[in-house]
Amino acid sequence: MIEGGPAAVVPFMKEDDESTENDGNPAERLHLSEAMRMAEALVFASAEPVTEKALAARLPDGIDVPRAMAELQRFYEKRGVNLVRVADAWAFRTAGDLAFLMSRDAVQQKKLSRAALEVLAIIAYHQPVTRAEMEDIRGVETSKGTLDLLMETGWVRMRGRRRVPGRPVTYGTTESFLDHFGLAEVRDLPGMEELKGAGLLSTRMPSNFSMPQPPADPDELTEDEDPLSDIDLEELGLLTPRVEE
Amino acid sequence: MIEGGPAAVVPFMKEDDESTENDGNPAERLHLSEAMRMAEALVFASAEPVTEKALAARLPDGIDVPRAMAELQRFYEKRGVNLVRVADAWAFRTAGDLAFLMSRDAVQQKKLSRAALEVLAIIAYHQPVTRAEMEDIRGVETSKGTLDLLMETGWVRMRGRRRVPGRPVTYGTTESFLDHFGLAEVRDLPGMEELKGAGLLSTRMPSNFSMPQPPADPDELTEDEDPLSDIDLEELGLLTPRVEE
Amino acid sequence: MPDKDETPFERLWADNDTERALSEPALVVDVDGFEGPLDLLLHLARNQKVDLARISVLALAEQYLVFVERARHFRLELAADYLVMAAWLAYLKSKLLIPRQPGDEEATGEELAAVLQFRLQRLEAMRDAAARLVNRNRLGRDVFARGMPEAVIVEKRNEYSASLYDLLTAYASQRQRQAITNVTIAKRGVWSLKEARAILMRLVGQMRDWTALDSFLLDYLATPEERVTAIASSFAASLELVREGHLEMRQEQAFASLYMRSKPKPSGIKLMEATGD
Repeated sequence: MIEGGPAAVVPFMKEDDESTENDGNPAERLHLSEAMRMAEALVFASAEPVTEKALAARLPDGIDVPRAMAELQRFYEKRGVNLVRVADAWAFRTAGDLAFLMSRDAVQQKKLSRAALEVLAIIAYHQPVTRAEMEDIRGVETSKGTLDLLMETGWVRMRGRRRVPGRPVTYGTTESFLDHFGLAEVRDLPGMEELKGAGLLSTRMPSNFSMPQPPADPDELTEDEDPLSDIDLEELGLLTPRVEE
Repeated sequence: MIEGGPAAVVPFMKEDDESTENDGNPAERLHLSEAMRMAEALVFASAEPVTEKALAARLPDGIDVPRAMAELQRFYEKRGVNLVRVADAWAFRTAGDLAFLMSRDAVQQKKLSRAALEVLAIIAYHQPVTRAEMEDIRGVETSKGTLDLLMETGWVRMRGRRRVPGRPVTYGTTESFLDHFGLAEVRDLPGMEELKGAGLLSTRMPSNFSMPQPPADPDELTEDEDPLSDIDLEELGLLTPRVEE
Repeated sequence: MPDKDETPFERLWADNDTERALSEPALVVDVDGFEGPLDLLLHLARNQKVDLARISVLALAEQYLVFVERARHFRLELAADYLVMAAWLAYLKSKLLIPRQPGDEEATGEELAAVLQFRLQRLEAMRDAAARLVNRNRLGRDVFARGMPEAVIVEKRNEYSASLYDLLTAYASQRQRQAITNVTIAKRGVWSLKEARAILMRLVGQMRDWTALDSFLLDYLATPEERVTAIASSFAASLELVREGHLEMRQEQAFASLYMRSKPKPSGIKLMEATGD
């Protein structure tokens, strides 16, 4: 319907011309294009991710929302602003490769303590996870303020209770956690699959976990071990007395 | 550089191919495309319209900012969101013809007041609970307005009447309370130890401090409760047809 | 100070390559800098410069015990967690060094060592995961949302918003306000039954086989002045745990080591052994 030059800046129409996809029906395509414009406007207008359910309620009936969003997402892929999925919702976010440009203006965010980050990672990778399990993984009690702080940031929430005796409360991450770290879903956490495969996301030692070969003489050092001398300890700072403040 | 099908979703590149404009130098076009991506991200993320001067300061040297913006504007012309000029600055706005989509969302979400949250929590933990009992727990009287508000949210309901002199009304939570707060059942509310563990409750509570365990089945009346009769409902003004405001 | 909002600890963690500690001999290991005993062990383990799966657990246990000895020599106060770990490692060490006796029901040293290795690997994995997570492009730092949102899409029919966290905070803080707290914290010096109980549960909670833990416990957890109170409290606590069915105890003869284990699920038969006399 639209030819040549100007079409290049109206890509929905453009695709219409070139589309070799199954549903080439022009009326249908136009219908979808219009729905995509609406979805674009709705998501663009909101700073928070907009759920597909909310979109479906506002778009014309009979629109395949996931498909429309996937197409929009593809369209924005290479732009300065990307359409990203956060759980079952969609949001526009500036492109990750432009971080250098954007972070100049970023308000300095409060840093999470190392302990808080560690607890956050444990909750993210092990969810749903109880406090006792976090403690088992870290080998130390989670200090009182840590979970409180993580819940306050809105990244962590109480999910429910484990159906075991004592019914301990379980923790998990929120949608705003996914949004903050640019994840579409928990499965996308970096290294998730490998960790699972290695049995390291188990709260208990998996039976297939390799047992160390008991050395013939446990006192004998293996070839890649050096005896521990006092000098080593000093080097490690283990002999240095702590300075009293 | 990019051909055929995929180019349709990479409009900057697309334009590159088809551009019949004066400066067709590919390197220069690429440079401009990248600058447009940057401008797009900057304007998108800015809390106010961005002046061309501010853009020029952040974009690579030698970029013709007015031209880049004019091209971006043309790109967004037919989309759900338009790039508009406000004095000498640029901003994104929902396309005029889609404004109707936005007006539907004018409902402002209200935050519950602190007092209302407190009363709601007490009802959740201590249900079935009467107004006098709430007062005992909180140490201050609970206003009728707060209870009315909570009833209006649909999270709180009158359950019955306590079999004591005066037959005070007992309050409890509803199914939609559970829905809203993501709980499978009332018993999933964390107990004292868990509140302490999460840092919400001090670990130094007096030894006589206790928290009730919410009932397993909140719908079942306790043995000192009578169901609400029609006469009760009338008395409480709940059978009077609600006047539309 | 160049990195004023970075604690030494964050810096330490930021470049968590295994080389660090050895290439910086001046680094002072400060217990305050560690997130508990497992963290310290992981740090020591990395200094062995081998894959965690190939680490010498015995050497590690020894290093840890040396560390604790040193700390005590300099009268540094170590948190109970560190001492519980020391007691456990001393026990592990003895199991690794003493050949298994025929008829010995206890877990072998190698099995215990494997558990420790697993825990170290798992902790390290979570460490790395946290680092990868925090270095991702983050909203509000590297990527941004629309700066001038035009609408809030309200999806919930309810026009009031409140999160579970809001609700719990409101409840906890008002109940706290109401409960007048004039409780003063007892000074340390005496092991309370509660403390002893918590320590015992941590130490023995996972042990399904008879374990003589009392001696390790006393060696590492009690200063000479505290010995009497520590013995009394942990003994009383262990009896309480036996009564509640969490623990079983056994003693071969008077003054011999006390053996403990967490109680197996079907009870009854084993209790006979616990009598001693």
